[in-house]
Amino acid sequence: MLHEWFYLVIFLSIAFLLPAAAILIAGLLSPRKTGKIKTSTYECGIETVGSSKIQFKAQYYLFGLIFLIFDVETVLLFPFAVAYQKILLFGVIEAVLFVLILAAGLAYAWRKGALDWH
Amino acid sequence: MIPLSWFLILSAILFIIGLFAVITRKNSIAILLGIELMLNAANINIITFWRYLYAPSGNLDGIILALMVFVVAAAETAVGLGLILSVYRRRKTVVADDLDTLKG
Amino acid sequence: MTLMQVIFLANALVTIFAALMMVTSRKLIHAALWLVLCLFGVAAVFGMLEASFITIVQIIVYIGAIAILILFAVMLTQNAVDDSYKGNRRWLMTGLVALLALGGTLLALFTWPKVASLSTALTTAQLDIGLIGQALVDPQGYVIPCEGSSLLLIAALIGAIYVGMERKGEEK
Amino acid sequence: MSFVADPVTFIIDWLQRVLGGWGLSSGWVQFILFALGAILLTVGPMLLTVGLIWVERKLGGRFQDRLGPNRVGPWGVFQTIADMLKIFTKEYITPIGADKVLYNLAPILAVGAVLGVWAVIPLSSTIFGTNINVGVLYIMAVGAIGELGVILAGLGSNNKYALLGGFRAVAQLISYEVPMVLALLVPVMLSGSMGLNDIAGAQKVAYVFLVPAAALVFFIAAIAENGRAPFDLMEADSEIVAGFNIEYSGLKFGMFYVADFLHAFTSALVFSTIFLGGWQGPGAEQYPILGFIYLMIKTVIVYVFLLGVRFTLPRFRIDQMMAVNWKLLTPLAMAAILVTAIVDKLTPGGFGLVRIVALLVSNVGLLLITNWLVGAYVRAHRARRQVVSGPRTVVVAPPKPVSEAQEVNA
Repeated sequence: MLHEWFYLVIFLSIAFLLPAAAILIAGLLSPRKTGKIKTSTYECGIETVGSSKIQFKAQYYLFGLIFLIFDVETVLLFPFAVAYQKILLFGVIEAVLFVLILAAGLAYAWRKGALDWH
Repeated sequence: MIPLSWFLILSAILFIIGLFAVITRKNSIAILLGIELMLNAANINIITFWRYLYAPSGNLDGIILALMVFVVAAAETAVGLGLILSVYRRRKTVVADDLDTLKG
Repeated sequence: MTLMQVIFLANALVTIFAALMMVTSRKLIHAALWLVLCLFGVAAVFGMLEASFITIVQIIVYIGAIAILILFAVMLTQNAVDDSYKGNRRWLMTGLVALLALGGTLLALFTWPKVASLSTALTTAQLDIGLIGQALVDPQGYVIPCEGSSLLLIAALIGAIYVGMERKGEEK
Repeated sequence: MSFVADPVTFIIDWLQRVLGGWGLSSGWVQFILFALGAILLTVGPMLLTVGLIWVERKLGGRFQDRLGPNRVGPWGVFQTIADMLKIFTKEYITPIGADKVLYNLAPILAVGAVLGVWAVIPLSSTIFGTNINVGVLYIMAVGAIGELGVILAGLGSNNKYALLGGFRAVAQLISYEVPMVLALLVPVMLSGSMGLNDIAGAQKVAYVFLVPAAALVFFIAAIAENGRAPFDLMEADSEIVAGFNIEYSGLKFGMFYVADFLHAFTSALVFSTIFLGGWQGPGAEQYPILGFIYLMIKTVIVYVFLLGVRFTLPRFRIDQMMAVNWKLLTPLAMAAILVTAIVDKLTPGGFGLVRIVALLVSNVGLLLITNWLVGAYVRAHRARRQVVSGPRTVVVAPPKPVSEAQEVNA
């Protein structure tokens, strides 16, 4: 069991080191002539207006929230899906109930208008 | 193999750091971060005891309890951040100390 | 000092360093990102404990969902004042209390007889995720917490939406 | 196993014997083989991306009735290599106030996340990176790391548009991860395991024919997760300059480019592994190299179809895109789970005709009902808007004396 995860650790470390090495090599090859104008933040060529901190609307939080709840729900459903072939109809009804309860949550969000992007 | 006590020491240290964060930070989102850390430390403990004492006998209490900790942590973060945002919208502050209107 | 123990110690150091940086970093965005690194460390600890399902759930739920939600919230409230822990006069006293608590826990730890036990290897049959699935749905097993958690999730969803949505009459 | 039938396992056994002969301990031999396999499975896709970029630009040209790159080399084959050399020597311009750590970490996370998926894909019945029993969830976890890369790009580059673009992109990515994960539940249910090898192995009949509803939801969500075609709000030029990668230049921008193209091919690979039976095919067990060829054929077909969608469909507005996800794909994915769970339990097991027909009919029925519901919703929506903007009859008032006119304007 552990050697599979050991392979993943090696694989992910190489997967992250490869682009890093490429960027480093490109860093050596590329010229380095920075200038005040060149490194100013790019805003379609005109001077930046106002500070870089802008006010976000609350819908970002709402979408993140609904994603979180449904992510946790799906993760709880995966063990059921793996054991699906060995479960009787009674167990399936329980999982269907689990999904329906959270479908009611989605219906509430839809009804309250939390799903619209203003 | 790794003796059991090492995992417990690690989770104790993480829990204490989380506790330290909750007490000293003023920003309520940072307090939430501290709570997340404490929940993680508890989760390490649960899985450690499951693995060392109950896994060979095929008992699954630890895994289910860890899953419940995930569910509770997700629900707590969702509602906690919702409250912080609505407080921020009305009071324009996130610092926990300013919210003292209930004080006598 | 076998290979596993070396890996565990390295991972523990990274996790504790990330947790400390999370507590002491001034900007909140950095605190959130140090927490993400700490969560990766904890996921690696679960991996070492051969709880493969919990490792993956930790990465998906904590790093994939909760950390992103926290980053969203940090961005939504970034115009508020950035706090720092130094200004807080309770800093020193809580530090002492924390160290005392840590010492107490470790002391209790070592006087407990079962602590020094070593782990026995798990057979692949025991690691099958299907067992968890059957347990979650089996009435003699854990049906109550499973259905209970769906109720908890829907309550959290409805509550957070109700609280989080902007009311019509509110000033922007 | 002879060399012809299964070259990779043959080489692995040969290497094992050679390294064993040199007196290395078995742990080190295992480590070296793992490292070699990992290097092959990461460098390979990176080089593959060079070809993918050329194929995509050439096919794009064909779809839009133009030539596509044809200057550098025959049919423009070396165009991508020329681009690569150019971008390797471009200067890195780091904006002032950019957070060094986040700014530089973002492209690495973006590419690393896409490469991570290749670790669990079973290229043939015997060649695969690793066979962890949580393969499907691992793909979701690596997708989450990719989203983290997008957020870091937005946060790190201290630019208002990058920040806004980054967060809009992440809002899209996390929204489309919900139907994707829900749709992945169905093949796991049918095959009884989360490991991609077992899913590919269990598909005597490709799951596309058993559960087309889940396959459709997964395909659409994969396109959106990749930020392509109708869902490419991320680098939509008309929306926010260039999305989160405004401030990037040189190879850092090139890395986002590579991640984008490789992600398209990887999504096609995952789709064909889970829904088209991966390496399954006549004679795939005896000759694993045949399995690899079957997998590549299926992936190229899905990839060309993905490009077809990309070059023909116009772009969604962001609120339409969110509406499609939350009001169409997520309910459809949930319905697909419920229908498959109940229908599969009522019909006898195995790949009997009854079970296949029952599942197929139920899923196609589900798709028809959804199609009808969407039509009804759109008609109702359009009817409501029609009333508001209907042709108003303008009453021409007789010319009023001056005093009354001022009063009207007051």
